[in-house]
Formats: sequence, C-alpha cells, structure tokens
Amino acid sequence: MESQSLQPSIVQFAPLDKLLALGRANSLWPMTFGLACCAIEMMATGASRFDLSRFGAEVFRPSPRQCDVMIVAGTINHKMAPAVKTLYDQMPEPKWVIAMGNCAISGGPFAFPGQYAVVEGADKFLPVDVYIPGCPPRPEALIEGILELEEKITGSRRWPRVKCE
Amino acid sequence: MNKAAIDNQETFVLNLGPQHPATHGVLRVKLTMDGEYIVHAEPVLGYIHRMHEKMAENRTWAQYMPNTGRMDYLSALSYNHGYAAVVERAMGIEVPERAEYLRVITVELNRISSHLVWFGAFILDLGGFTPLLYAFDDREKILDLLESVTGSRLTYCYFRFGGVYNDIDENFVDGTREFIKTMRKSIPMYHDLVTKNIILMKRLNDIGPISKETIRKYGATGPVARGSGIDYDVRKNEPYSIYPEFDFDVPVYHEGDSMARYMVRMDEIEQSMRIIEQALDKLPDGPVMVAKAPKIIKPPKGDYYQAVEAARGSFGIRMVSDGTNKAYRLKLRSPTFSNLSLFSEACEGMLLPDALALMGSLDLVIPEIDR
Amino acid sequence: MDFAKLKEQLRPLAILEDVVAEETADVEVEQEEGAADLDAQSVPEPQQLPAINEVDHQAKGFDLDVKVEADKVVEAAKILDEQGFFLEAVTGVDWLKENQLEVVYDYCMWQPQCRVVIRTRLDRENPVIPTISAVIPGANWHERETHDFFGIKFSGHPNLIPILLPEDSDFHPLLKDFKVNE
Amino acid sequence: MDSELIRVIAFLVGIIAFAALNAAYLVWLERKGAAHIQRRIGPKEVGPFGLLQPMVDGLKLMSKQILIPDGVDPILFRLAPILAMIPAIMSFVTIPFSETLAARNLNIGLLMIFAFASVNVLALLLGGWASNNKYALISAVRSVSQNVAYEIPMLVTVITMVMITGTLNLNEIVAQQPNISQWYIFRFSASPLMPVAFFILFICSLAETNRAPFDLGEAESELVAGYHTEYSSMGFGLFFMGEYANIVIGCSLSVILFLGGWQDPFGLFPGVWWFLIKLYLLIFTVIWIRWTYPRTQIYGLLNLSWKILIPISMFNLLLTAGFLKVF
Repeated sequence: MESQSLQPSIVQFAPLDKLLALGRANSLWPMTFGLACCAIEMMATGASRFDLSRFGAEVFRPSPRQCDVMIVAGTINHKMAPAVKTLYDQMPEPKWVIAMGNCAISGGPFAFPGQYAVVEGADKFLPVDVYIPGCPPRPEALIEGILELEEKITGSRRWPRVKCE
Repeated sequence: MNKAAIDNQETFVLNLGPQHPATHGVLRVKLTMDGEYIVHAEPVLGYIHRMHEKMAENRTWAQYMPNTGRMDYLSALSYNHGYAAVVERAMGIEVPERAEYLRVITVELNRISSHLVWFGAFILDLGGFTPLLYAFDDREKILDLLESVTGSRLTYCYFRFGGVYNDIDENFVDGTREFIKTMRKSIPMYHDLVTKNIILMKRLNDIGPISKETIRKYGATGPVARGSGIDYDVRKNEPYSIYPEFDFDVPVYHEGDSMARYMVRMDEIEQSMRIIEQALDKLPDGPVMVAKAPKIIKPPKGDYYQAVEAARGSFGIRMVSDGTNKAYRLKLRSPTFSNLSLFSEACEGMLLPDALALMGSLDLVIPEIDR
Repeated sequence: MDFAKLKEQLRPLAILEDVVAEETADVEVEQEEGAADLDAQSVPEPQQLPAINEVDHQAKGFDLDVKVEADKVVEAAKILDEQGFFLEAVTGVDWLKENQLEVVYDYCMWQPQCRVVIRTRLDRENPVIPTISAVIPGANWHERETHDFFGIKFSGHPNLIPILLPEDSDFHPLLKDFKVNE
Repeated sequence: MDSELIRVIAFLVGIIAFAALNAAYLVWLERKGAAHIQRRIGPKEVGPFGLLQPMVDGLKLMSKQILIPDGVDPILFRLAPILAMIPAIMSFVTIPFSETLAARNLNIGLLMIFAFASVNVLALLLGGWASNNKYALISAVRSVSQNVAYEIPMLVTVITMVMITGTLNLNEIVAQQPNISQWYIFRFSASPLMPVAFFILFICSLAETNRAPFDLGEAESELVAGYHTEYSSMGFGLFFMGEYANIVIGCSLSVILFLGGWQDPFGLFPGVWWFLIKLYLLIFTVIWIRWTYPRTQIYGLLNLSWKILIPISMFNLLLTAGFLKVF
C-alpha cells in the first residue's frame, strides 16, 4: 500500500467536533429511571449534599426522548429487560449508558448458579460506557462515573483525579 | 363502576410504567381510563423480582443476611432485625442487652430516614420539588451516623445472630442527640412549608379514603392501616426486642384519606425520636455480641414466625428449617405487597393525579413487593 | 375474640393425625383439659387427635397451628374472617421426599394479638386447592404468587396469571426439583 | 424608507437574540435559583458561576438527533414547536423596553399580544395531538381547558385596564404612570380593587404559561413530560424557549400595565434598566413560586378560575365602570 497524503480540507471539522463534544460532555441529562437500591443513591447524588447539578447533569428528564445518558441503577430481570431495551432505543443519538452498581454490571449478589430471574449485567444487551462498582455505589462514585464519561466524550479530563490513600 | 363506559369503548388503556416518575421504581399499572377518570387499575408486578426466597434455599443462614438489607433498601435494618430475630428465636439465642439497645436505636434512625425519603418523594408526586431535597439533606445526617456504625449508607448488614456486628464509636451518642435536636427544628419547618399549604391540603384531604374493612380484607398494615383508624403496631401489639421498655405512642388517624397517612408518618418521626432518646439515656454497657455465639448456624427442625414493624408495615418471616445450614423454605411477608393489593379497589373512579397521590401515600418500595 | 371458642370452631375442620411430636401433645393435653372428654367421644382411637395445636408464641412466633384438608380452607377462612382476622400471607412449602406440597395460610389478629396458621398438604402431582379470594380479596395476589412459585392451582381463582414471574413463564422456581433450562 | 427597513431588521434580529438569550439565561437563573432555594449550589463548573451552562445545553440540544417517532402526524408534529416559539417572539415586537426602545409602537399593542398569546395554546394542542402518545394527549387536553379558563379573567382584567387607560398603546399606558403613586397597582381612585386586578393578571399569566403550581400540562410525576414527551433535540428546546419567552411576555405585561413599565418609581431616571429590574423581580417571583408550591389538581385549577377569578374580575369590571361614570 502506498501512502497517500490527504489535502487539508478547507473547512476544518475537528474544532467543531471538539466544541460539540465539549457541549455534550457538560450537559449530560440523565433519565429519571431507577430500578432498585442504586436509584436512591442516584437521588442522593442529585440532592443537596452531593449536588450533581454542579456539573450540569442534574436535569433528570422523565422522557427518554430528551435524555443523553441512561443510568442503569439496579438489577435488571428478565421481565424488565425488554422495557430497558425499549427505553434505550427511544433515546436520541448520541447516547450513553452508565451501569451503576454491581447488579447492572454483573448481576451482583443475585447472580448464582441456577438463578432464574436476573440478567447478569446490563452489557448483555446494552452498550455500556462506564461501569460504577459498589452495592450501592456511593454518590461520589456516581459523580466520578459521570466525570469518567465526560472524559470519554471529550478525550481529556478536566478535573483532577482523586488518588487512593 | 362505569361498566357501560367500558362496553361502549369510550375508555382507553393507559400504561403507567414500568418506567414512570410516579411509580418510584418499576411498578407498572395498567389503567383503564374514562377521560381522566380511572375505571379500573391493575398493578403489574415482577419487574424487579430478585429471587430472594430462592436464594435463601441456596445460601447458608449467615450468608443470607445481606439479602435482607436489599429487599426494602429504605429501611434495611428492620429487615435485618426480622431475619436475625427469627433465627435467634429458632436457635434460642439470647441477645445481650446493649446489642438490643443498639438494634433499636439504629432501626429507629433508619425508620426516620425512610419516612424522610417517603416524605420527599410523596411531595414530588404532588409536584413540589423542594421538600425532597430538604428531606434528603436531613437524611444525610442520619446516614452519616449509621455509616459510622454499620459501615454502609443504604443496604445495611449490621445485625448478626446473637448481637450486632460492632460497637458504636465515641461520637455516635452525641451525634445522635445533635441530630435529634436539628430534626426537632426541621419538622415544624416541614409542617409550615408543606402540611399547612392550602394546595397540598386540597390535594390530600378526603382523597383516597380507605375504610377499616378494606384494610382488614387486604391485610394492609403499618401507616396505611393506622391512617384508617386501626391501632396496630407490631412494636406494641406483639412486642419484640426491648420495645416494651420504651414509652412511645402509636399515632392513629381515623379519616383514612391520604392526609391521614401523611400525618401518621410525620408523627412517627417524632415517636421514633422519642424512642431513640430514651434508648440513649438507658444505653447499658456490656458486650454487643453474645459470648458463646454458635459458630455454625443450624436451627432445629420446625417452622418459626417473626413479625417486626418495618417502616411500611408488619414484615413477617416464616422460616421452615430442616436442621441443616440452609433454610428449607423462607417466606418473606412484605407489607407493601398487601398494601398495594388494595390500590386497585381504592382508586376506582378517581382522577389520575388523585390516584397517584393515593399510590404515593401507600409508600411503595417496589423491590420489596417483588422480592 | 374468644380464643377457646375459636378453637372449638376450627376443631371440626382439622384432620386427625397420629400424635408423634411428644412436646406438642403435652401442651395439647395440659391446656385442653376442658375439652378432653369431648375429644374422647369424637375420637375413637386415643392416639389420633385433631391436628389443632396451641403453640408457644415465644418459641415459635404463632399461637395456633391447624392442619386441615384441602377442601376445608375456605370454611376456615370464613370462620377466621368473621372473627376479625386478616390474612398475612399464603405460601407453599415443597416436601419433595413425601411427594407433597404444603400450603400455609398465615392469619393474624390485631387486638388481641393472635396468629393462626392453617396448613394443608396436597398431592405433588396434582396440586389443586379451592381459592379463598372470594372470602378474603387480599388473598388474590398471595395465591397468584404461590401459583407462580409452586404451580399450585387455586380452583375458582378469577385471575390466576403469573404475578412476579414474566407473563409467559411456565416454570415454578421454588419447587425443590426446579432446574434452569438454559 | 431605507432606514425604516434597517431599523425593523435590526430590531427583529435584536428581539430574536434577546428572546433566545433571555430564555437560555432564564434557564440558568431557574437552575441557580432552584439550587439555592434547595440548599445546593447549582451549575458552577461550566464557566464562571456556570454561566456557560445554557450555551453548552443549547449546543448539545442542537446537535442531538431529531427523532420523529412512528405513528405521529409528520406535518403537525414538526409545526407545533415552531408555533410555540414564533408567537412568543412576535409579541416582543410591541413591548416598550423604554420610551424609545421598541420595535414597533403599535396603537393596538395590547390587543396584538393577546392575539399572539392565544396562538400558543394551539401549539400545545398540536404537539400533544400529533405525538400519538396518550400522556401527550391528556396533557394537551388539560392545557387547552386550562388556557381557555384563564384567558377569560385575564382578558376581563385587561378590559378593565383599557377602560381606565383609554388606550391600547403600551407606551402610552406606561407614560400615564410617571411615579410610584401613579402606578396602576396603587391607583385606588380608578378602582379600589387595583391590587387584586394585578394579582389576577399575575396568576393568570402563571397559568397561561403553564408554570407551577399550574403546570398541569407538563406535570412530570403524572404525565411524564406532558405535550413534549415525544419531542427530542431542538423540538423540545423550542417548546422550552417558547415557555420562557411566554413568561417574559406575561411578566412584561404585568410590569407595563401595573408597575409603571420603564418609569422610575421616583420619577427621576426613567429608562430601560427600570423595566428590566421590575421584569426580573417578577420573573424571580415566578421561579420562587415554582420551587415552593406543589401542583394543583385539575379541578382545583379550573374551580379557581371559574368560581373565584372570573367573578372577581367581572365585579372589578363593573366597579371600575361605575367609578369611571361617577368620578
């Protein structure tokens, strides 16, 4: 294969892309969609002490048409999975999925040999972008997850990473 | 009602949920509506069925303890308590006094936090957003206290067969007293902001009345029953742990409407604080775990029952043991399962927003219904 | 509520069983001296007694344990409903070894506190039992749940469709011989 | 002629920019205000004090996929958001921001605002109807009944005001209130019920713009997102902007009719800043009310209009007519 040099195009789309990415990253509207225990921690994250709104992500929209990110907060079972899939399909592009808590990652404590009800992980049928472990994860962890998603969208991290002690 | 309307096909079916802001999770209600009036409502459950009862047969008695904290995640400690108590009853384990006190204190703190979440979410159903955040702000203080003792924020697993997992730290007692002081200031604020609000009164007074007989026929318990004039609280009627040692009232309202259920819960916060204060005053020294705790839990054959008063009503555990290290059968009688079953009857002929107010006043936690 | 009267009402419904558990039999004899001669008349064989046992609440958590035949549960429900009991739960227990399914009804009364357990055994191959949801509407959901978990058919039930399991499910997970077919 | 054309274009651009920016920053104000009412901080990481938050939100909304679900009426579905936004912007044409700062000083300014305001309800109806969604439909029906109910007391109150002022020209109405004692809200010589009339107008403009506690149309906990449940991207954005533009129009009207518009309370330095200060104070009150009260119920809402507000405003009309005749 001979190498081919591309002429730089007259209109540069990369900066626009970057701008759009910046816009999207800083305005992640989650869906009002709680499945189980993690939903309470999701609410706590939006509440006064942890205040998710600092990052512009507190606009919980009840309609999937107006959401950017779906936080799968809880256990998905076989009865619920089609509904979750529908909700995901109803969201307009670009869209992201955060799997919050062990249940959404792998089925968590409810996955055991011979179980009959639980889908072992949201990634069985959804393209998950960020995993937040914990049972349930603390609100700080959810905020970190959202920052992680922002990093994934923009390619760079704005806020310093917290070091483990 | 309105059989004619159904036959004339003037009705339509509205599918509320499983993802709907007012169902607090993944409850689905199939509503047959005549305009905005509900002709028939049929709750559809099971969207978060998590096999708790099956897991009890697959895990050892001790391994199952964390599950109890994940059924009703808002008042997890009551469920811990019920499970620990039924196994202790079967094994005949005596719990040290200090452990009993710690159990009562933490359970009651948990009850307050559960009622606070309910309070916020209920007003959110009615369209007021701010009280939710005030309630969560106060709740965070409880979570701090409970976290310092139990190590987790929400799904506690603090109780053990024969006591509790560890002792409180030195700041707990003062912190709890401090919290009660601030909570005593917050409650009048809640009443000023919410209870005395004319819009709220119009939304709740005489809305969704449930008669005593309906309550009994459907086996509803807890604040729902107490809002309909039934003076039933497991802590009083079938005392367990050390509740008989405390002086507290069971708030009962006779109207049976959404307002009565609201007031019952608000009063219960105050009563729980009274219990906590008395328990802190009397808190004895001593071990928090029974000295000769059995290493292997193998309850003797037979079946046992234990009911506790959880934040949502009477939570019962029927356990059938075959003398091995796993349960043969563990039936979890969840209060909201029964409480919700009367919804279908109670909401007939109501407007949609009123029915949602009624549903909110039942205080549903869906994973607890589905188990 | 009159506890002794309730026992008399429930006594005809109870099945006769051989007295095996010595401890419960002791309790029975101690607390039922008044009814002893009545027993002697109605029960021809002395070792067979109606399976209606008073239970130590402190040790077991309930007060009265009644074993009945499957077709008597509706009658028992009527008696208890009239007395002012409410239904706590309906559930099943799978006794695989005996090839039987047990259905357990937990009744409770608010004031004075009293818990009555009605239990009945069904054949595991053909578990059919009449519904009590006509007497106690709250039993509707509990029976549906028991049907979900154990496959016990409640004849006459108005709406016996899966409640907790998916609508199209045909398995009964709490049976002891249940296996997930992948 | 030329300069007139340029003036019109300049004002049009200015008004659209004002309406859009204003809507964007009202969202910021709303989020910040709500946050501080709720013991939070609110947006703060995107730009200083989160001031760039509305910008990134707008950028994101504009770059999202526009979903036209199956089964919707394709023309009406697309038309509805435009209908929500355009009349609101058009109404800005006659608002006198100051003595000279107005796109058009129309003689029938007041009438025109109400003419355009009544188009707004059509947008909600179309949006709800075309969405092919039951929640949206219920919401549309609610919104229409609510708007019809509240237009009556509002118009009756405005007729009362027109009788007193004798003009439909907004600029002239403002000119009649040079200082605080002559603001119409305190003009007891015209009618002793003037403050009541102001409150009726204010309540009605809350209801007309579907704001809490009268936000039955988009009642989140009941109807998911109401008439814009199915709208994504800028369709939703336009509904949103239209709502905020309508709040501005409603509050401007209250300011112009009752609070002396661009006039200084002390008659010293009239100007556009006074208008804006009064306007934003009123808007802040609207936000404050939203985050304090729970939602009313549909019958309570309609009863309030038909049984309380309409009789009072009618009585006020008669009383004012009598006062005008006698004095």
